[in-house]
Amino acid sequence: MLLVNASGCLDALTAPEVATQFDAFVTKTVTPEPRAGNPPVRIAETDFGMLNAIGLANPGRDAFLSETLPKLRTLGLPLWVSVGGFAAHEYAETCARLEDVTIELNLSCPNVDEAPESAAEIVRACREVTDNPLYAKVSPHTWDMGETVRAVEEAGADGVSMVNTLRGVALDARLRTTLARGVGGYSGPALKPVALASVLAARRVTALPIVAMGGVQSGRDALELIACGATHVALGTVLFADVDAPSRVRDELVEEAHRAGFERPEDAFAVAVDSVAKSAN
Amino acid sequence: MLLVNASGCLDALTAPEVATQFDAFVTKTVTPEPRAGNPPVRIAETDFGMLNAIGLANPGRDAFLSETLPKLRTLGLPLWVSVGGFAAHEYAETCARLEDVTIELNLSCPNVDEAPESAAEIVRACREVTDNPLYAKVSPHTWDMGETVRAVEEAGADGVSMVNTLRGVALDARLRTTLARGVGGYSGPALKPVALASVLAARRVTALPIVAMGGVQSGRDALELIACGATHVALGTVLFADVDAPSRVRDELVEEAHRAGFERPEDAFAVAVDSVAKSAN
Amino acid sequence: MSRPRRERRSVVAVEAIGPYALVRLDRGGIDPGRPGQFFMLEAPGRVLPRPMSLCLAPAGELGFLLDPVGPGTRALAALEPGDRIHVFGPLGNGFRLDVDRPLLVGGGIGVAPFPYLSEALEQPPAVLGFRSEHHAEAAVLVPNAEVVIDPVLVTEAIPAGRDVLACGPEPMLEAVRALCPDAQLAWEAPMACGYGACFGCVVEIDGELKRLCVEGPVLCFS
Amino acid sequence: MSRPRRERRSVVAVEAIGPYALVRLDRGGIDPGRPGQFFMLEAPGRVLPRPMSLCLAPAGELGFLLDPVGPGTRALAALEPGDRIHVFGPLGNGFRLDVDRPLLVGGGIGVAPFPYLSEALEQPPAVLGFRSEHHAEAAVLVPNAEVVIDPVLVTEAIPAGRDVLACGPEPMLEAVRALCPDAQLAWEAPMACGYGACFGCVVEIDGELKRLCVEGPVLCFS
Ligand SMILES: Cc1cc2nc3c(=O)[nH]c(=O)nc-3n(C[C@H](O)[C@H](O)[C@H](O)COP(=O)(O)OP(=O)(O)OC[C@H]3O[C@@H](n4cnc5c(N)ncnc54)[C@H](O)[C@@H]3O)c2cc1C
Ligand SMILES: Cc1cc2nc3c(=O)[nH]c(=O)nc-3n(C[C@H](O)[C@H](O)[C@H](O)COP(=O)(O)OP(=O)(O)OC[C@H]3O[C@@H](n4cnc5c(N)ncnc54)[C@H](O)[C@@H]3O)c2cc1C
Ligand SMILES: Cc1cc2nc3c(=O)[nH]c(=O)nc-3n(C[C@H](O)[C@H](O)[C@H](O)COP(=O)(O)O)c2cc1C
Ligand SMILES: Cc1cc2nc3c(=O)[nH]c(=O)nc-3n(C[C@H](O)[C@H](O)[C@H](O)COP(=O)(O)O)c2cc1C
Ligand code: FES
Ligand code: FES
Repeated sequence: MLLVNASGCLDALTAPEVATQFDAFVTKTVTPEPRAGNPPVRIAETDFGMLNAIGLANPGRDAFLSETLPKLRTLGLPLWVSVGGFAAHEYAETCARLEDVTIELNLSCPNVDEAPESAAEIVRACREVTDNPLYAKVSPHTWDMGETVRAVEEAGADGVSMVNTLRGVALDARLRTTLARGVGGYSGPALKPVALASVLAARRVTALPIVAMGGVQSGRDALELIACGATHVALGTVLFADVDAPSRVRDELVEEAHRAGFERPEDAFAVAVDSVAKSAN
Repeated sequence: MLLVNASGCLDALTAPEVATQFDAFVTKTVTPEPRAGNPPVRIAETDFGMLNAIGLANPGRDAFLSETLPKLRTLGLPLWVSVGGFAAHEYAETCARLEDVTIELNLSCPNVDEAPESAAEIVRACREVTDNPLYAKVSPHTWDMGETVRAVEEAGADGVSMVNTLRGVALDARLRTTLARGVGGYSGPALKPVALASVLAARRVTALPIVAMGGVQSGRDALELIACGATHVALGTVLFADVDAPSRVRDELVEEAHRAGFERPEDAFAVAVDSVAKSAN
Repeated sequence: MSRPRRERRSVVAVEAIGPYALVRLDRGGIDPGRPGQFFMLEAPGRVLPRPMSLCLAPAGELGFLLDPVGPGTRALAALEPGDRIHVFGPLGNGFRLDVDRPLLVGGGIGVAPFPYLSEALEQPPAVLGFRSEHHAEAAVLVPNAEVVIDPVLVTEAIPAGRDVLACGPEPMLEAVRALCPDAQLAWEAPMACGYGACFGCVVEIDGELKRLCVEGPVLCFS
Repeated sequence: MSRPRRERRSVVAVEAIGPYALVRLDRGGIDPGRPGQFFMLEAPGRVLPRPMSLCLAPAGELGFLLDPVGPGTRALAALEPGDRIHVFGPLGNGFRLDVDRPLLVGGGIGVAPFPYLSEALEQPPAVLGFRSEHHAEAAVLVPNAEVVIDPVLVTEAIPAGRDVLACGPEPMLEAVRALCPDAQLAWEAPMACGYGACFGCVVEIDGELKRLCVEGPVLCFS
């Protein structure tokens, strides 16, 4: 079980003492060209979560490879690079230039207008050009998560990351959208039941590793994701409120596993999937 | 602006004094055959919402038409009949037998396993057999809400109902799914930002009436949906906690409109849509 | 039958009785209903209210005995005098009181409706089972009670020829039902609304899934 | 520079000052940092913490002056002595103190960092603008302050030849910047993390969108 950060929720170069609490560092999504991102206001709190419309702000592939990546290597952590783009060949071009990293394909950013090609097409194009471990990060905005996961597996993904944010809106006192862009990605505690359902649906159709995320605040939340079939767990929004979250969640995970009757957190792997299989008729 | 109940969240025959606070009564989804629904446990609370896996329990089309509908007529309220099925022709057969009601096609129940045909196919089949007002109720589990709404409009829908529940899971102390069925529909306060985003996305592509729902607890919540482009508002989960919610929300709606600087709630129609159009660049 | 009302009522007192909490609310315009009926209590900070049987109905008050087992019941047990919560009821069907030789049979927090029921039936005998001496402290609320502690079962202490009115955990109710087929049994099920709106609380009754909040919670199968 | 720490600290007192609340926490192992730096305060019941400038740093304490404008600041203003919240800081870049003829210029809740800044600069003169006499009560916290009330603007009261250190609403900062191009200005932006993790707080600096929590909040454009 690896504990990692969720893409876009930590800058390891600005906060190395937070990053090194994790088992691996996941970068913010890198696109072919540099992107300034969306104009502010980019974030808004809601009652049970938050919205972000950062808009994939990043230095672009070239600067990432020549400047950011070498600096990240000095942290001594395994690196996961989140790769984005607007066409399958764009994703593939970045993947072809990455070595010694795990790749997470961001197939599901809610904060850019262009619709990417289908998840499977992108995975297939990337698989052709890289032997690095390849994770497909999917959105909960799909009618049939099982089908989505089967498609990316068939296309050659080595694992699945789930879930990205839902689309959300918040309004200010005068009923204007708080975010300049209007719509943003909805993350945090409110997302947890959706993340659990997504992982459970994925685990029913695949044996691939799953990096699970969505609203994890505590060790109990992480354990629930494992019980639904997560192999690894990622922390996003909670990092904004608690820089000690990785260590805390790791400690709580052990306690909570005991409380639920398991010796180690890993022993709870997929037990919720089996509980449905047994009770449904 | 009509205030109605969300389908499946009120039984007007058991609680007429709640139903008559609304401007119209929306029935629980009616399917061709009688359905017992899913085995219990069917509901679970989560921290910011609830899950249900009722499973479209209903007496079936024949008993609904011969027994339930005549009793509902005696309430003196306009009636909306929620129609479900597992194939376009099933929906259409029910629609063909309905008169003097508004029809809401439930295209998005998360609690049955069979995948219905595409939303547009179902709407088209129903449009061919009825002149009654036809609303298409859609799921937030779609990558492109604008496209979904355009498709049902083109197929002949007179309006859109949104949103149905998200898929969610909750686990008990021993990490088994609380619901016997495992996955349920996630409703209540946590859903509000998703509902706002869905309505806003829909209003950008259509001028059709929209019945909006998802996490409405207060007049302010209802006003926010109107500001995102809702024509009508529906109350679901809040009815379980507050049988006086319809009257309360109606009163609060007027106050909140004033507070936000509008004379009447209707004056706030779609103002959030315009605020994005202005600030985005 | 008295119509259910929803009012915001004040907490008069919260008392510990063994591991349980007795929450006393001022009654306002709410009717206490008949023994075995229940109320939906707002649980501060939670989305849904919680079903609770009426335990005691002293003048001007409504008393609820609750077992803090989860977030909702813990929020209720943490109420303080002066706090206000919404109360909705009375709901459902209570016990029939036209019985000749009543015997109350209860287990654990299942004794909750008995103090009010005992009063209505003029203090009939009762057999109450508890997990521990600590839990058994709740027996002080029920007059004429014989107490048994695990591993002794209430079914071992039920005399023949009585009209049994029972409330407790499902295995206990099933055992009582096997022994006394015409007992009145008060069941539980997770409830969202308590008034027939959600179809969440169904249980199998006569081979069909029916709403416990409408048909019950007290059922008699014979 | 002192490293930020995150600790759970106790509320010592909450005092009303005009419409504002002065929240005093016991300091624990947290360094007060330099004037103009800020802390992320846990706002009970909210998902994200709230950025607050340090206002006062008496021995063993950290004092924050806050304007209850929304759910987070209202939750903070409602704290009671003995309550505990997480505090993370000091964060960002404060004011440079190597100035010859300092003048503090502030508006409304923008005076929050001035008591601590004034102490560090040995009580320089200050010009403070407020919306009303009630709001102006906060001026008692800043020594040597000249107070102006709307419709009079602070820019009308800034003498020439001073090194301006300013904090206040954006229109005020823009006006001060036009008048004194090399003023040090403390800006605000909605923040999720406060330590460079979210890229939410960007503002345009030298034509680029940069993180205010990392590059600021005090910026000097000249
Ligand atoms: C008609 C009726 C009357 C009741 N009267 C009382 C009473 O007088 N005093 C009292 O303490 N409790 C009573 N209950 C049970 C009480 O409503 C539940 O314990 C409570 O809703 C649990 O909420 P929670 O958030 O504390 O725990 P949850 O987290 O919801 O549940 C904690 C544990 O209790 C189980 N549980 C939850 N709800 C129910 C339920 N309705 N029935 C059975 N198991 C459940 C869960 O599976 C879990 O194991 C009654 C229930 C019903 C239906
Ligand atoms: C570095 C820094 C230091 C600060 N120091 C203080 C301080 O010492 N005392 C104090 O009272 N406030 C200070 N603020 C502002 C304070 O953080 C916000 O008022 C607070 O986060 C609002 O939270 P809320 O939930 O109460 O209101 P919200 O509902 O979040 O917002 C209420 C209103 O305030 C606006 N708003 C929200 N956040 C900000 C922000 N960061 N900047 C400008 N407008 C905002 C919203 O648009 C809305 O109009 C500071 C902000 C920053 C960035
Ligand atoms: C501020 C912010 C920025 C994000 N940026 C990215 C990103 O660049 N790439 C990506 O794949 N996901 C991004 N995400 C989504 C997260 O990786 C994660 O999937 C989501 O936030 C759910 O987890 P959480 O509830 O723990 O935050 C971002 C989320 C937030 C809150
Ligand atoms: C218990 C329950 C039963 C529901 N049954 C139906 C149904 O039969 N048909 C339907 O279209 N939607 C059904 N829904 C979805 C609601 O109509 C509504 O779309 C959803 O709950 C979101 O609104 P809310 O957050 O206000 O509850 C049901 C929801 C709940 C909670
Ligand atoms: S609890 Fe909702 S129908 Fe019984
Ligand atoms: S507040 Fe998160 S980067 Fe500045």
